Amino acid sequence: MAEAMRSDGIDPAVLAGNESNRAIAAEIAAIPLAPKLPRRFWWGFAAFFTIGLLFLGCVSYLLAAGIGTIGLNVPAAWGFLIVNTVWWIGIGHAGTLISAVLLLMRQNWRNSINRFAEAMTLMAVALAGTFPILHLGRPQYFYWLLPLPVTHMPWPNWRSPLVWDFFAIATYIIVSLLFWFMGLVPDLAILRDRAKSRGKQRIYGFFALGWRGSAYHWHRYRIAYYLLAALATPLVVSVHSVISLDFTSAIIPGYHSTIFPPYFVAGALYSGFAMVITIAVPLRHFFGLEDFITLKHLDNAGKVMLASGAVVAYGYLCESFFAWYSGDQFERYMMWNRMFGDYAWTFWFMLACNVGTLQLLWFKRARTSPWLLFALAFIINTGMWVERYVIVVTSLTRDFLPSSWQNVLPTWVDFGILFGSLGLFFAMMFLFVRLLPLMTIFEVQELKHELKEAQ
Amino acid sequence: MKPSETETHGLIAAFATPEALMKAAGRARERGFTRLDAFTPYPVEGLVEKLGGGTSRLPVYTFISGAIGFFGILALQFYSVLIAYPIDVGGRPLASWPAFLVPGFECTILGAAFTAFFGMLVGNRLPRLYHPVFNAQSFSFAGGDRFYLLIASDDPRYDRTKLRRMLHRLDALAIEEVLE
Amino acid sequence: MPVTDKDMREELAAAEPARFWRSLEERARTPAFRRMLDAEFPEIAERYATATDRRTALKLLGASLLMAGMGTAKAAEGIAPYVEQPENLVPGEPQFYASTLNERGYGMGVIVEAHEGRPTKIEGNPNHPASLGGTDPIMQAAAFSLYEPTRSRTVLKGNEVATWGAFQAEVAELRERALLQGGAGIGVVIGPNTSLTLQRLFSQLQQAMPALRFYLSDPLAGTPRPYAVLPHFDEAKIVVSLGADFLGEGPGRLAAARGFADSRRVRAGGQRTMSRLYCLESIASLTGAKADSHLLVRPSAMDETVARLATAMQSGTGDDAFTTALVRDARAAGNGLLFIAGERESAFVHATAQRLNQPSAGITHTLIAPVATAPADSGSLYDLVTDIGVGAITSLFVLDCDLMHSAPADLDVGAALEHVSSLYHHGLHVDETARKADWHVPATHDLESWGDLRAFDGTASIVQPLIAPLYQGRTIAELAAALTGDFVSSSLDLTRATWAQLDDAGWREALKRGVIADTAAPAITAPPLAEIANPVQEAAQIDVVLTPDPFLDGGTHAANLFLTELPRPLTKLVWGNAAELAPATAQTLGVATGDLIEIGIDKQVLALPAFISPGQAPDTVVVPLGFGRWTGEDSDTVGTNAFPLRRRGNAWLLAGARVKKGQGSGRIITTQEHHAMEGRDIVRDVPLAAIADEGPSAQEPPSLYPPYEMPEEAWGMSIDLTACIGCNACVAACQAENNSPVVGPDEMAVGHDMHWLRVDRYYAGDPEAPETVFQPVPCMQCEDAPCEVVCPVNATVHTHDGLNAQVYNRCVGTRYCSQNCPYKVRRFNFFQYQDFDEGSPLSLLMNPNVSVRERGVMEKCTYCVQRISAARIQSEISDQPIADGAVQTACQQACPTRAITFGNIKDKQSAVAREKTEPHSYALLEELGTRPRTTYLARVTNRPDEDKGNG
Amino acid sequence: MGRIGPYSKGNAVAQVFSSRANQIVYFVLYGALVLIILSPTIWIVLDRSFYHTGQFYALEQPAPFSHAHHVGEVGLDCRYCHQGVETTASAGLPATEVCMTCHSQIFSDAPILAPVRKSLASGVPLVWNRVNSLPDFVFFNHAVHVNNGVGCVSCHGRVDEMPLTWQEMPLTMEWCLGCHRDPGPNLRPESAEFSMDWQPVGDRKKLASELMAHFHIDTRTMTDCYACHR
Repeated sequence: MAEAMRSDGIDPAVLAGNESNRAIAAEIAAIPLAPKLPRRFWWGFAAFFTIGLLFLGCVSYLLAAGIGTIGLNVPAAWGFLIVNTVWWIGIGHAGTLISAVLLLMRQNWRNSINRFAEAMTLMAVALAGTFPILHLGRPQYFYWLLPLPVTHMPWPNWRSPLVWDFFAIATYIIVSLLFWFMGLVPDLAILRDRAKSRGKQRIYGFFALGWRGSAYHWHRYRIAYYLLAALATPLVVSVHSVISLDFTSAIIPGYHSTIFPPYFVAGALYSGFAMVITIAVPLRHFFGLEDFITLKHLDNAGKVMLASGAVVAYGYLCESFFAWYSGDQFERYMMWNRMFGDYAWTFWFMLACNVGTLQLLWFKRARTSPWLLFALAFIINTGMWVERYVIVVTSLTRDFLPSSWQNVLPTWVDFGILFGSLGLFFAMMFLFVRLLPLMTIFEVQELKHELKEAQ
Repeated sequence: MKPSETETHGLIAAFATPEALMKAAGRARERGFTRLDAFTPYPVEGLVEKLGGGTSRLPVYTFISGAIGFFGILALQFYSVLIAYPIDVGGRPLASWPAFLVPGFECTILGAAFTAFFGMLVGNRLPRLYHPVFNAQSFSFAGGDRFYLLIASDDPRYDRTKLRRMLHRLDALAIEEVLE
Repeated sequence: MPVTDKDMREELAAAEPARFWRSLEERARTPAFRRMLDAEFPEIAERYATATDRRTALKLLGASLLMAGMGTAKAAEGIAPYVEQPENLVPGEPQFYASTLNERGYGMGVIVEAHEGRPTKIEGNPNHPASLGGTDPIMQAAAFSLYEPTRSRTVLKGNEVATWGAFQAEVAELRERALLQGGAGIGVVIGPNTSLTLQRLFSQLQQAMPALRFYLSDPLAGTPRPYAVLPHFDEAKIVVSLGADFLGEGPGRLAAARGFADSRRVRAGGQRTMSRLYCLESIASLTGAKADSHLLVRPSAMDETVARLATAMQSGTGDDAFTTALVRDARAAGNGLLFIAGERESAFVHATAQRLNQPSAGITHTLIAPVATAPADSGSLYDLVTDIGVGAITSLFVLDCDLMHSAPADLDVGAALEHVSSLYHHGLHVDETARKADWHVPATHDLESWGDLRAFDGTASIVQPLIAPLYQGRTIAELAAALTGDFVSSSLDLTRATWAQLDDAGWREALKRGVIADTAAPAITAPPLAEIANPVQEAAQIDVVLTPDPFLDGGTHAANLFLTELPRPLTKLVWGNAAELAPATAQTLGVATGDLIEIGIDKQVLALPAFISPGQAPDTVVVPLGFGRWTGEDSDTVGTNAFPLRRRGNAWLLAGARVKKGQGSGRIITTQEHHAMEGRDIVRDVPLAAIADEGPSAQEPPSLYPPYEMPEEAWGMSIDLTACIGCNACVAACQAENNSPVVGPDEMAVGHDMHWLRVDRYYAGDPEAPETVFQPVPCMQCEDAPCEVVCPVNATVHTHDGLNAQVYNRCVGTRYCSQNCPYKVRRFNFFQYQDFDEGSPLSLLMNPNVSVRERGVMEKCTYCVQRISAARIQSEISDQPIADGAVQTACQQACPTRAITFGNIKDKQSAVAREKTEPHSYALLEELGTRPRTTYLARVTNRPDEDKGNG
Repeated sequence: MGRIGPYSKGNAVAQVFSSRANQIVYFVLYGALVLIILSPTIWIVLDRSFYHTGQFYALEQPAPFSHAHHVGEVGLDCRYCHQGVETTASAGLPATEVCMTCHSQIFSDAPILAPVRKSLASGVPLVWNRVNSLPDFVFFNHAVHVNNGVGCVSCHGRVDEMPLTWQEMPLTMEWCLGCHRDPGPNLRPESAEFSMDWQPVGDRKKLASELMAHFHIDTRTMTDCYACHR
């Protein structure tokens, strides 16, 4: 496989094989347009959807019976649901990074993976958005966080990080959606014109908005697309920073720390790319897309993980160091408790997953052997979830007054919602793969063209 | 039978490569055609300039609406804490502006993003589900390997037969009249 | 119904079960309540109509309720006015009446607050010697036990519902027969009771039926003595407790606590000396926790230790630090010496104490004749069983006590009761004894009955009803009267007759003041007791000693879940009892908290979960009594009943008990899991000697934020940790005042407790002889409150008088405020804890001035804002400023030692402002810059080893 | 005679929508746009509509009691029936006996008064339907308002002109706050507290400030949450 990056910054290794544009279009569009997909696809979907039903079940139970059904008490009034929020939002970040940041950096290798990465973002963020609402004591009133012209007059408290979250997450969902849909329009046009049945033509055609690839349209499209990318880039950094403010602006030892924003963003990319790999590896395998999602992609993703992971590890280091260096007895005790207290195993498990396994990524061998990478990604995502658990829960169980110290244990509802959300996520990914082109056809074609020119 | 010029939207020619299309477009411009359009499966650098377009105020609008988003939400926040309902919250000053910047930032992005996206649609007059070029037999977006040049029939120098000949010489793969 | 704002309607819909109601009439529209009424108010229905005295007014109220209940079909909110406006009852205005509560037979004077005739809150009666304005948790819980749902409601014949009339007929017939043989064959079992009316009736009964026999069932009785000691702490320089928990138990404890605390209230301005408390004890107690010097001895070693102490007092040289210091101080103190012997200590200890007290008699204490709690020659339970055995008793009246629960193991009361041909039971619950009975008559609650009781010092006071009996309850007096052949007199008549010497004016005065003037017992001089040489105790490897639970009183209040859920002052245990033992003892037994411990005597074996409780004597296992009592079909039994461990002769220290680790583990629920301060500056100590040297208290930390103007009062609180004895009265008062729910064991176990105010208890020093400190923690009402900043919907914000307000109807339940509260004083409704759909009478308990919170809402202490706004409204109306002391928080009012001061800190003359300028005043976690409005006065210690010049 | 190369073979005709599709789409899009812009306005209006606040809707009552008659024509003082209004939180409803003090003499057998007589005879209270109903988490106190210059009319309207009583004011938090922030204009001297037709004479502003001073009203604490919510 060609190693040297070319002077024009285009690396042939990102598009193996040598099909014509028509073949590319055919191959990618084949999946959504195929009359039927192999049975194992649907088995996969069914499996995940069943787990997804668990989510719906537990959520309904939670809403009916009350927030007391999940593992919370008074020192630790936040639990799994908040952990899930932070985790899912983090995962979302990879998609935006790939599609926006890499676009601005003209990293063409993004082209074949940005579509499903963005889809992943959307679904992750959509899920993440539900948890804070479910986590309310009276979810029916969540809209009181908005400034509304109603007769019960008090306004939202603009100083509250939760209000910031509300704005940040909402903005993030909307912008990602626009960005994703914009990228889809030309491809939908392709599907429209490739579709055989009238129905599909009309449906895809409707969403293609009558795209016909006029040069003038492309011109504006390009500008708008780059604008959105330019807007999404600071947004994606801001979102997880704002999430981290929930903690940093609190007074609790273990929350109140200035390192959080960068360290959360890095963590987000870390887990996000892990999730990209978790999805990409099976995809390229089952749909024979090795030509589009090449080892080069995996290699690059691995490198990004290595970098962001290193930052996260640095974050852990700083946190402990500052706890010790601050000389603040509460901070010190908190850190000591994290390492050797009742929840110590979570801390060490986190280190093992996020810092330990990370070391393998130094080796190209590891970065380019898909299924090993897949395994690493899985472990790292678990570790990242546990990291958030360590931050959110263990800090709370040991705060200022020993009299109120108390441990908290999750209930089956907590686990139901966590695993259910995973099921729902993958089920939605299956639907996405079935209904929409999982790569940006026109960009791949463009890439192809550029490569040809370059030769 | 031939359709009359009034019923036709224009003449469309398909080319195999972007280069061919560029060449054709350039030639058409030299000949003084003004009502030109081109259709490509993916953006082709410099094509729109060749056709004589290529300026957009979208960035300006985007910037403006971003600013509106920012100052709008800031105004709302100050109004709500200073005028509408001043409350002592945790002993913090009523106008805790540093806190207000966060929603400010988010709304900037939101406003700008909306304009960038919908501005693009409006500028391109999209959605437009029905369009004459779709009537062309040869016109298809499906393959990604066809590049079309359209000369609209309302072009002052529009002449079916001459055009056919010219496009022929530019080795168009297919030449066809597009009905309204 | 007129459509209100959409959200508010949702809110109402959601809040429906837990509605706060503006007046009882409104409350009465809910069908549930109506069902309750129909079931529970037949009495009122039948009696309502005549007369115009206050009591009838209450009946009228009841009637109007009953009727109001019928107007429920309407769509609109129905509001029913009275038919005849009862005099001195203004709808919406609370009424206050003086009454007396019965605690183990003694009178505790109270002032009861009632809303539209519903008693809702108990306060202490400042005129009453046993209260002096203070209360204890049991008194606070009285209103709860009034509405407690499992109370017995109807007269029962066997299991059939009968009527009072039928019972009277039965008694009349029995009486006819009995009179022929002078009442032979009739026995009457009573619990301790100081009521003079009862004594009058009983003596009448004895005259009428000389052969009739009385039996006293007092499972918690201590060592009998021919006198009672009334301590004067103001005179005592040195107080020595010989196993006496004078702060924690006994009918005079509130008075004692007040006197003791006042003798130790040191202020820069005023009093500069404080008494010193030496405590010799084997069971960790509130008194022990306040001791300046503390010696733990296992119960079996008590007598000899006391003996050694006595000799040391003579010789003037002690053999350990404790004794040496004590002897030295005793010399210095001269007549300012006060020895108090524990209720349940041996006769020897009492005799010794009395002898050592002789010099200071009349100075540090006075002796009075003990207040009679039963007819003179009452037999014991053992006599009863024997008498039944020989057939001397054929018909037995069990008045207001549960023999089956409190019977010792070597006494088969069950079998005995079987032999009785006709058994009559009278009590608040259909308990095990009632189930054996042929007849059961529900007892009235104190708040439903007329009567009289005497306080620890003999002062008599009237028990005055606040509401007509909810059910078919009768007082003991009415039963006794029936036996004497008086079937007509109401308990009011009977009581009035006892106090015939009072003219109507005097009677009204007695009702008004809550005490009957000049009824205190005169001082006596008791002959010295014979000091029986201390009996040789066979020293078991581990002593097992029983002790009454501080709240359940040997089972009397077993059905009162309010008390069951109240943290025990020292262990912080709720919902059950445990075998409490010191860490070292636990090690020797190889048990950890939660492991089962098996305590065996003869064939009897009892398994309880162990609970490691520092402060218990070495090699001692302490088991609280009062749990495991069954109180009716729909009640569940809490904890383990330890009475079956008892034997004749050893009621408390169980000789020959075997203790070993059992199999498995039991459930331990405690509200505080960590007992050390982890070296944090939480509870501050300052030695008496040092207090003068300290400058004025620490100034507020600097803040970046501009100060807010406080146009009105600036409310603040100061809590004196020296005065606080950790009795939990404030916690109970807070719960009763603010409609805080009882959440049940499962919720408590996962940390969902709902007590707004908690008393933190920390141990310091050697875990085998630890120092115990208490710290009440209400909301600190921080001026720069962390909780407010993070609430996204402005549900918790600051008011202009500096309160950290919590707006329940605005709260969406993010719980972020609780996260960000360094003191963790916020409580969250994880479930719908307030549920009235059962039609439970508890719905009558609610304080109408406090919102009842719905599921998913955060709640917290707001300095009893309802009381503040009441005062504010009065001042707005009268245009007079709110006077200092006009607003009392519930905790402050309840505190027996006046440890809590509350008021306007802007007014430099106010009590609280002065407290806050004390040198030893400090704020909790002040380094966080939250600027709490609640501050503490450091705990002033007076340890013997601190003596520098003073002492 | 356009040569259709082999390239376009097998392609479906790209035109999948009829020319009407555009109009439909535009109609829908513009409709949505308009709706989005209008929705806050709609909300604002609905939330304050009489339907929502329940104003001006006379409730059925067990006996058709007319304030218009008793206050307007007979001229009874408010306090004759609502005795608590000056001293307690709730103004209070008249006990049946109060009605009967007059109606045992006049209209003593009028059929419409049958329910009242029945109530007195049977002791069953009349159950009226609450007209001015506040949510249960709002604590309103009549005494403090009446004693500080807020007249009955200010909130209850001209009951002397209501045959059957209705709710005159919105009773929304917004409305309450309006007055709590600036009570001046709604104040009246003690003499006029219970007057139905009192009209301020002279300079309104001056009178307002005088009354504010007279009643020692400090608005700063009047917007504290616990003034109404406890």
